[in-house]
Amino acid sequence: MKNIHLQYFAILREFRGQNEDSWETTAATAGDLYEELKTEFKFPLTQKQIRVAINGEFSAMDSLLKTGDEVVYIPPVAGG
Amino acid sequence: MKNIHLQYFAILREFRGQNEDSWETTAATAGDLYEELKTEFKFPLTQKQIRVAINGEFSAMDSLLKTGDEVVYIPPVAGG
Amino acid sequence: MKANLFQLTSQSFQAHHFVREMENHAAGAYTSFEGWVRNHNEGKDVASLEYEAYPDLALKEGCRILAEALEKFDIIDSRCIHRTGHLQIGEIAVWVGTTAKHREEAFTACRYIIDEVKSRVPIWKKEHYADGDSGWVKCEHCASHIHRH
Amino acid sequence: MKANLFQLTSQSFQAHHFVREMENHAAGAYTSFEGWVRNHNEGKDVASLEYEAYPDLALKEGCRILAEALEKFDIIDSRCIHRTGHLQIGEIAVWVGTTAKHREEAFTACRYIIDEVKSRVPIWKKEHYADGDSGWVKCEHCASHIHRH
Repeated sequence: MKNIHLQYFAILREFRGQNEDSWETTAATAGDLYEELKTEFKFPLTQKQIRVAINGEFSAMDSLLKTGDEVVYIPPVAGG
Repeated sequence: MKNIHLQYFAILREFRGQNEDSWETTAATAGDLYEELKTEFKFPLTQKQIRVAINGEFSAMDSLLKTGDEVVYIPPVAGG
Repeated sequence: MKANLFQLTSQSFQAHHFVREMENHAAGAYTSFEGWVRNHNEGKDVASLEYEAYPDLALKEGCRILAEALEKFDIIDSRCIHRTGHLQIGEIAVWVGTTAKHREEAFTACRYIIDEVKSRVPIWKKEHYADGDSGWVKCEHCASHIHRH
Repeated sequence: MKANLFQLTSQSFQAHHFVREMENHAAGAYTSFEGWVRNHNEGKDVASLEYEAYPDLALKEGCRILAEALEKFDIIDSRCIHRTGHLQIGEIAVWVGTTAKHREEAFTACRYIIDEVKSRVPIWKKEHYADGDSGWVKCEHCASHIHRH
């Protein structure tokens, strides 16, 4: 079991109903964890539609997670 | 003989030493008149380097002149 | 050291305060882009907008884009400010300014920066429509789900 | 009717007063270009600049360029102000502003306008160099003659 700190933004924040989570998981990768959360909170975006940031940097979906990681899933951006 | 009103700008004004002239000429075209002035005032530009405006509009160098025309020879522009 | 050249702000702003900071006697060209909040988008009447940012990564990625522009183009300076929070029609959502010796490079860099900012910086836009509906831009197919919340 | 969209002014100006006049709730993009007086050109130190215009034709030709931009590009508005007289380093020599629904067209139109203004509008620039020399820009080969006057 590892503990992951999650922050949620935009549509994922709305679906989650809060800004952050301290989440206990056995998921190996960022992608695995996303699938777990997607099922739990019915996130409307597939892994292909999003990116992930780990500890403040864009990262690959198959990055391995470790306890204490800060993870943010990034819906399609639309600045400007 | 026709009387042409001339205005001078930029380098041609400097060579002429004044802003305008009321000029008596037998020149048939704008180009002919330019050659006359070029010889008189030692203008450093050839006809190919300039444009001409007659009565406030760009015109062809072979435009025929008539008494009362307002003529401006236009050195290479450099706005902005 | 370039960390403050890309900024997020929750306050309404005018660009000319920032332009003054870019004054440089070697600069012959200044080019700017401003994104203004429009009253419509894709056929819908927009009443207001909300921008939400992931601040840490938005600032990092924004600064990276400005650094790329400095490296790719012969410019003197470039800056970008992006709004967050609730914006009314007509407000400035984003400003990009570039200075260069010559206009060609200033234009190209300015265009590069706004294109990259829009596609890479983690900022999201929610449109509030005149009919009371709302939706996250670039997330149209999720719209049917949003209404449950 | 569009006659005041291209202006000549002998007074120092800041662009933001003119930008405010372009406010339009259908506009999502504002792009601007400003030409600033640089302290050097082609290897020479410039102390100041003089712009001389043939006002009647400059206004006509400037307005024609803005009208062409409105016809060629999907923009909402475009304006241009050009200085005349003696300018110091850092002053704005020319400002072009365009608004459009989308940025692509705003950028393209802004670039079109400044390129055309520089090549077609009867305005001339004399550079005064730090060494006391001076010369009309785009008239380099006449330079040897200028000094006699």
